[in-house]
This record gives sequence, C-alpha cells and structure tokens, in this order.
Amino acid sequence: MTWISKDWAMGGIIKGLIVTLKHVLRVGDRPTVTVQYPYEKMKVQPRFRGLHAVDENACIGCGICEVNCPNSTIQIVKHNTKWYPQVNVGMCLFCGICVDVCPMNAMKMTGNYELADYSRESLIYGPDRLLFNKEVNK
Amino acid sequence: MESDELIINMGPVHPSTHGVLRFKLRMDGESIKECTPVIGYLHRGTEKIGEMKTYLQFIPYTDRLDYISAFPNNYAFVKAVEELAGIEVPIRAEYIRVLTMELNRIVNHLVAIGSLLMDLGAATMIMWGFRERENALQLFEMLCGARMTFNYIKPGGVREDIPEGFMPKLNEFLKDMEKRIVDYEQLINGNEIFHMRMKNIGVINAKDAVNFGWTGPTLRGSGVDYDLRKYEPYSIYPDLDFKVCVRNEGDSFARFIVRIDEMKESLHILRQVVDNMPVSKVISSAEYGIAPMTGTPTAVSTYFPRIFTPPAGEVYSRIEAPKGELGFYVVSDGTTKPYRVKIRSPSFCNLTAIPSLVKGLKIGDLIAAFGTIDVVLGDVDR
Amino acid sequence: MLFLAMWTGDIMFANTYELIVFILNYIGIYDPIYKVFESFGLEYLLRIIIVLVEIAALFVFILLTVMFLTWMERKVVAMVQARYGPMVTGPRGLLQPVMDGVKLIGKEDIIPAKADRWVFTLAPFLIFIPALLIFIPLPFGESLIISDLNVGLLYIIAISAISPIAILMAGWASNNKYSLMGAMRAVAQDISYTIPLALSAIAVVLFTGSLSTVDIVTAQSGTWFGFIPKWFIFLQPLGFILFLIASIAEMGRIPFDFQESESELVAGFFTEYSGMKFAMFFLAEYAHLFSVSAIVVTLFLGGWSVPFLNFIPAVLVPLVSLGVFLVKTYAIIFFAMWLRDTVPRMRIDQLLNLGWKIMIPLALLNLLVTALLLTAGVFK
Amino acid sequence: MNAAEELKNFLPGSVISTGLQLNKPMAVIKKEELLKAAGKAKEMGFDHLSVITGIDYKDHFEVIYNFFSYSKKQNLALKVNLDHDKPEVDSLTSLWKGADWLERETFDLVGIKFIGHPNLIRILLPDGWNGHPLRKDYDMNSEQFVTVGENGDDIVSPDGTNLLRRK
Repeated sequence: MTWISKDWAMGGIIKGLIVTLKHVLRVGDRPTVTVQYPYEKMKVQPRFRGLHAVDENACIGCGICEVNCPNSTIQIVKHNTKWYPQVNVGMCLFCGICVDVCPMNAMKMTGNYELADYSRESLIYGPDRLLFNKEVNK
Repeated sequence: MESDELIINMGPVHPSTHGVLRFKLRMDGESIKECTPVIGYLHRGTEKIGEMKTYLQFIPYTDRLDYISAFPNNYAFVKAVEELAGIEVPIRAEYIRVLTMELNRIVNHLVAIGSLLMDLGAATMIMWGFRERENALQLFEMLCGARMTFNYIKPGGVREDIPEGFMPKLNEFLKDMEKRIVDYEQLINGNEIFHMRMKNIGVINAKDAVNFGWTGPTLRGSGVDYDLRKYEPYSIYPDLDFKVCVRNEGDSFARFIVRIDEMKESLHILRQVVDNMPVSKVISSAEYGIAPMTGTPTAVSTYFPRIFTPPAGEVYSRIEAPKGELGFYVVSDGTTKPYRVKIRSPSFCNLTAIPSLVKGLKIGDLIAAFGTIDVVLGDVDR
Repeated sequence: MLFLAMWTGDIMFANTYELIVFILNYIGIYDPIYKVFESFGLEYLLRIIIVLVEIAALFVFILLTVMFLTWMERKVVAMVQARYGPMVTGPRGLLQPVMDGVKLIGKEDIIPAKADRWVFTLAPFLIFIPALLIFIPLPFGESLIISDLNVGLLYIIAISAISPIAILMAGWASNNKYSLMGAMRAVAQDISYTIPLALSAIAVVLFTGSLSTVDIVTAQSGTWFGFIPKWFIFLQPLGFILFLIASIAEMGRIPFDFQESESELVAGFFTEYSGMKFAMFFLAEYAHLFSVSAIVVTLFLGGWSVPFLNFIPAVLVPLVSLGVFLVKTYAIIFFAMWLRDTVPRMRIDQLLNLGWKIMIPLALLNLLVTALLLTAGVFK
Repeated sequence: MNAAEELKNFLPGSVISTGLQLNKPMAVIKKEELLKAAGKAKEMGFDHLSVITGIDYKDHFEVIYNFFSYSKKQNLALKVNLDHDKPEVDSLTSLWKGADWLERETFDLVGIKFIGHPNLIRILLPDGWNGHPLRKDYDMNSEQFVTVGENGDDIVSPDGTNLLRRK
C-alpha cells in the first residue's frame, strides 16, 4: 500500500493557498509594486544611460567617441560652424564607452529612455537634438 | 501499443522555449520518441565580432550573451583579458565585482524558477520573481546606469564606484529577499502537484551529467560536488564562507532545489561582501603603462585607457556563472584586437543533453526538464 | 397583504414563468393582455413571448456575468501577483471586458487555408450554445428557474457532455497538430471526469430521491440542531471533494487545463481561432466556469437556501435567495481562481490516473457507503 | 610534474611537446593520436571536456581541447595542429557525449571535420551556408539570404531572390 502517503492530505497545496491568500489580502509586507507606466513613471537613477547629450561648449569634435564606438553609432558632422557628434540611436548599445573616452567630458547620457519613433531616419539624432548648453542651463 | 508518428515543431515561436529555440519532436501520441533541438535563430556571430573589436569595445557584446545575468559575462571576459595581460585589480573592485555577480545570480535564479513554474502553469511565481528582480535591477541601474546590459566590469577594475545610497538599498533588498524566499518555498516546495511533475522526471546520473559536459546547478543537482568558486577559486571567493549546494537525486526537482539553495547562499555571500567592503580605488590605471591623461575631467571618477594591448598569448579562463561554467578562450597576437575569442557558454553545453534526457517522456515533461536546465537563447546561439 | 406575508419555506412558484405571470397579475395587466391575445386565438403566443423574455434576461445575465468574471479573474490573479490588473478603462478597469469584446469583434476572422471550413465555423457555436443551455434547469433563487425539469441533473450532465464533441470538432477542423492534441486531451479528460462527477452527484440524488434541482435545493433547507445548515456537504464530504475536483477538471482550469495548456500546446484547441469565434470560446469557457460552480453550489452547498430565510417577507425571497446563490457561487469561483494562482498544471497521464484509478473507485465507494447507510436508515 | 608531462610519460609517442597555456598544463598531440591521448587523459581522471576551440592561423589550424578533472581539480589542455588544406581530426564523441555539439559548432564556424562524428552538420548557421565565418579568409562582405522552404528546411541563396519582398 505504498501509494497511500501523506501527500494525500495536500498539505503543500494548502500551504501555498495560504501564501497566495496573504498576497490577495496584502497581509504583511506584500504591497502592490507595479507602476502604471504611461501615467506614472519610475524615477530614473542619476547614472542611467539613456539618450546622449553633448555639451556645446566643451565638445571639440575630436572624433574619439566615433573611433571608440563599438557599433559605429557615432558620426562627427558639421553643425553651424563646429563639428559635433551625431548619434544613430537605432544602433546604439548604450554601453557608455563614448562617455568614458571623451577627453573633454563633453558627452554624457541623460535619463531619457522614451526613444521609440516611427521611422529609422528619425532615430538618427543630429547635433541639433543632442546639444545642450551648460551656460544657458545655469 | 503504437500509433502513428506525429512530428511536431515546437518553436521557434512557442510560449515555453524561452526564446527562439526549436524542438523537432517525433511523437507517439503524447510520448516523445525523439527530440532534436534546432538552434541558431539568435546567432549574431559574437565570436566573429570579438575578432573585429578592441578588448574594451567587446565588453558590451558580452552583455548580450546571457542577458539575464550579464555581470558574470562581463567578468568572465575581463578575467581572461586580465590573466592575459597580467593586470592587478584593486581589492575594492574585486569586492564590487563579486557583489554584482552574486546579485546577478539571485536575479538569474529568480527568472529561472519563475519561468519554470510558468511553463508548468503556475504564473504566480514568475511575477513574484520579477518583483524582487525589479529591486535588484534598480540596484544595478544605480550602480552602472543600465538594467540588463551593464558594461560595468572593465579590465583593471570596475567602471564606477558604488554611488551614495546604494548600500542601504542593498541591505534592504537582502532583508526583503530572505522573507520572499520563505514565501517561494511555501508556495512551491511542498506542492504535491509540483512534486508529481518534477520528481523522477528527467533523471540523469552523475556520470552521464559529467559526460555531457553539464556544469552549474544542473550538474550539482546530479550529485557532483563541483563549484568553480570553491575548487578553482578566483577573485575574492577564497576569503568568503559559503557552501556548495548539492543534491543527489539528479531529477528536475533536485535541480530546482539547488537553485533555491544557491539563492540563499548568494544572500549569505552578499552579506559578507557588504560587511567587509574595503576602501580603495576601483580601477587600476598605471598597470597598463599608460599614464592617466592630465587634466582629465573628473565626472567619471576614473580614467580608462582607450586602447591597450595585452602581450601575445592565449588563455582559457572560466568562472562559475549562474547557469554553469562560462569560459572565454582568448588568443591575443599582440595587437589591439583579440585574434580569436571562443565562448564556452553554459547554456549551449547544458542543452546538449536534452535529447537523451526527455526520450520517452511526455510533452509536459519536456517543458519541465527543459525549464530546469535553464538556458537563455542568447547564450546558446551567441 | 403580500408585503407583510412571511415566507413559509415552501416553494411559491414552480418556475420564473409563473412568477412573471403572478407579478403581471398583481399589477393587474395580465388579464387585459391575455384577453387581447385570446381574441385572436393566439394564447400560446403570449406564453412564447414571456418565455423569450425570460431567455433574453438569462442571456443578458450570463453575458454580464461572464464579462464580470473575466474582469474578476484578472483582478484576482493580479492581486495574488502583487499587480493592479486592468486599471485604465472604466473605474478600476471594470469596462475592460467591454473593450476586449469590441476589439475581438473588430478583428479579422481568419479561417486557415487547409481547415475544414464548415466544422471550423460550427464548432464555436456548438460549444457556446450548450454553455447557455446548461442554465435552464439551474435554480438561481426561489422561483427563479427557467424550467424545473424532473430530470434536471441528468439534463445538466448530458448537456455538458456535448462540449468535448465541439472541442474535438474545433481541434480537428483547425488542421493543426497542437489543436488536435489539445482536442484529444480534452476528450480524454472529459470522459474520465464525467464519471466521478456523475457518481458523486448520484450519491446526492440518493438522499433526495429526485433528479430535479429544485427538489435537491429544498431538501437542503433547514438545519440540524438549529445551527448546522442541512447542506449535503456535511453528509457527503468525500462526495463534495470528488465533485469539486471533477468539476474543476470539467471547467478545464489549472491544474487541469489540458485542453489549452498554453505552455505546452500554445493555445490548445483554439490555437487557430481569432476574432468573434475566439470570443465565443472565451465566453463559453467562463460561462462554463459559472455554471459548474453553480451546480456545485446547488448540489452540495444548499443552492439558494440559507437557514433562517423564513424570517424575511415573501416578496423579497426571490431577490434574497438570488443574492445568497450568487455569493455561494462566487465563493466557488474565487476558489477556482485562487487555486489557479497557486498550483502548477498536472500532466495528462497523471490526470487520467487520478481520474480512473483514484476518483472513480472513491466515488463508487462513496456511493456504496451512502446507499448502505440510507438503507440501514441512519439518515432519517 | 604537471598533468601534461604525466601524459607524455604515458604516451611518449603521441605527445609532441608539453608546455603551459598561460598557467594551465598543455600538451601538443599528434593529430592521428588524439583519440588515444584523450582516452588516456580520461583514464587519468580528466572527465570534464570543457571546451573545444578551433583557431585559424592562416597557415594551419589549431584545435584545442580543455579538460578538467573533478576528482583532482586539475586542468589539462590538449592541442592538435592541422593542415590548412585538410583540417581533419578524430572525433571525441565516443568518449564524451558533450563533444557532439562542441564539435558540430567547431565544424560549423571554423570548418574542421571531425572524423567519426555521428551527425556532423551545421548547428548555428543554416544548412547550405557558404563558408565558415571564423576562418580568417571568410569574406565579410558577401551577403547570404536565408528563407524557410516548404518542408521547413533552410534555403540559402547569395542574392535576395528567394525573399518575399514587397515592392
């Protein structure tokens, strides 16, 4: 009669039912954790690696970021009178190497992560969309 | 009694093949007569990419191998490069590396257990697992700015030091996690239906498991007391106190329990790391023979050499990643790019055994056995 | 007069038709209407109209219930899983099922090229209509029954036996291996679970001596020792557990959801369905959930009856008893949802083992013991 | 005495030389004797075949086998040199079942034939793929298009003619 065992009491399932019931009733430290995304956004950490931003005054257009980019995402293009990087976000790995290698510390990554767009062309962020001016921001 | 054979294509788009794995199944009714995994749908040629990128540029690509647990991938490659170039690593950097890797082991096992339970039809566990994973991912985001693809561990150290407010949050996570694991155990461990599905299913003995090249929790579930952290120690693991979780049954249930136990051990390791975290710099720079550039802005706390060339040579270095033994075979010819990078991915080698593991079982058992092997297709196909 | 009368505990009306006629009479408009129809010699038309009204009411009720159930399912699952569930459409996402319905109606109705068109189209109807028909002999409350068949229970079991045929049709006509396997599983499961289901229902029938659902409910009114309700769950604990397990298998829910088992067979027998046809399977599934829970309540939990119901005015009895019935039914439904969040799925052969090797012998044993005790006159 | 030297003691005829692969013992084996040497290594307790690596050195191929011993906690690497024109070596599938896929992968990406392998077909790339990508002479600019045929097989073509593209 080996098939009669204590499993028949279904003790484990009852234990599990109690745990799930505790979650239904929010007993103990079991809160609802989801975030209602489009209406409510999570706080982005200061180090978050999102869309790039280039300091207009600091950047010297040296192209070190272009050389070091693993995926050939960055190109140096002419903007007004100076040379600035242009980032193809559709190819970007968001690895942060361009930020690390920048000798002038002009490149940084912002907390902007909502980068979905309707066409591949609009994913190419030229200097006009990347540049920021530290002086003005002050 | 035999009926007509039914050939079923399970995947590459299927709810429980964890990505783009495809099984060609020859079925006799509900029983599997033959199972042939077909892989390669996610092949991105990472090894070829490795030959074309510099050592630093290749690190982001290692993130994308096993994207559930990317820190060990970073570390495995960096360790190979460091061994090749003979780079000393500051002690604090090693502590941070172990911290991230053990945290990542917890994350990986949460996902593994969650997706296993979801494949078995209990969707609750994956949500609970993702709840805790989210906390860990926020810690990662705090530490290195990314949630899954970190590019954090660099030759000679780590990218940035621990930010302010990280340690209290980590302690909170550890405390939280302890309670949660009790919840998981109550939900799953004693569940009779779960026992029915897992016990004596997909049994593999120690000898066969070794022969198939199994590593990691899958091997330890078969009773082989083997953990690279213990028996071929690297980083600061010799200084840490932890035990290797082994079960002798060799069935799906044993592999599951090993993962739960390993999460507890990882928590134990993390607590030691937090308590003993030394103070030093987090990246060595002088070892490369390149002096840091003067006048370097200080927003990024340390200086990375953009290009460095390890001496010519070859190295096979491996670590205990959450899924098993992750090895990088790096051949350098003395230039800025590796001559050859070979990745020994645990998922690929563990998946080898699937055809003989599930032969004669039911289609539901294939799911269960496959879930306990815990593969990530980015790691299988590379 | 009517408002003051206390309920005596007797059934006031045999079915809803009589209730409606009584209400119309009470308001005083039944006779004029009847006379109008009589003058044309069309008395039967009035009967038909009233019955149609009843059925329309039932249909609307079931649709609303099913919509509510989909919302409730998602909410319960979300609560267990530390989530919110649907929140955007309507208050607390209450209108989400409506939006889902609108979306499904707007979807393209795809018929696979190599499918058997007729069978493929017929199957969703064949599964949807029995899911509605099963409600006909179900007493929702005192006097709230479409038709009190004297073979009510037999009718319910017979009607619910149609659904595996429809599932098999759907699975076969889809010309998809997953669908076919899902259909085969559903049939195997249904055959092995209808037997313990019927056997444990028969044990209840032994007490009442009648297959009529109203008789079964009235047999459970009253109390023992003044506080234990005379529900059959206390006389038939084993029968209740068997019936509950079998009915969860009958509903096709986790841990017995082999017809779908989405992690193994993608979506089981309705893998190839889309649009409105998919919606019909979906509705039938939840209608089934409700009807099976209602049968459990009727057989074992006293149906609409509660002790001490006779202290309320007779006019309120149908409403109160409907409320009582719904509370009990939703308790069973909540249990099914709660169980779904806790346990994994069984394997098909384990399920069949459980059905044939354990549940049928136990159900037979239960029946035997019940019959012996009844013959010995223990329950008097 | 490390494991490679031990192996040389056992099989002096098969081991060409011993050395270190950074810090792990390595033995260079005659390619005809690989199966024998690997069998001996297995007898010596090296029961875990960790990885098989094929490297294209332009004039020759190298195949490196990394072993580990669970009982002794030791490493051992075996290396064979193969001609560039005829990269063939014995398969280890008879000794390690895990070698199956590793060898298939090496065949797929580096193009080394393993004699005696039961099922030596491509594993990561589709059947019919032209060339072996990890060879140094692989043309990175050549495009190959893969579609799925009627019976589920992969069809590779050098131009995009078999793709169903909208105009």
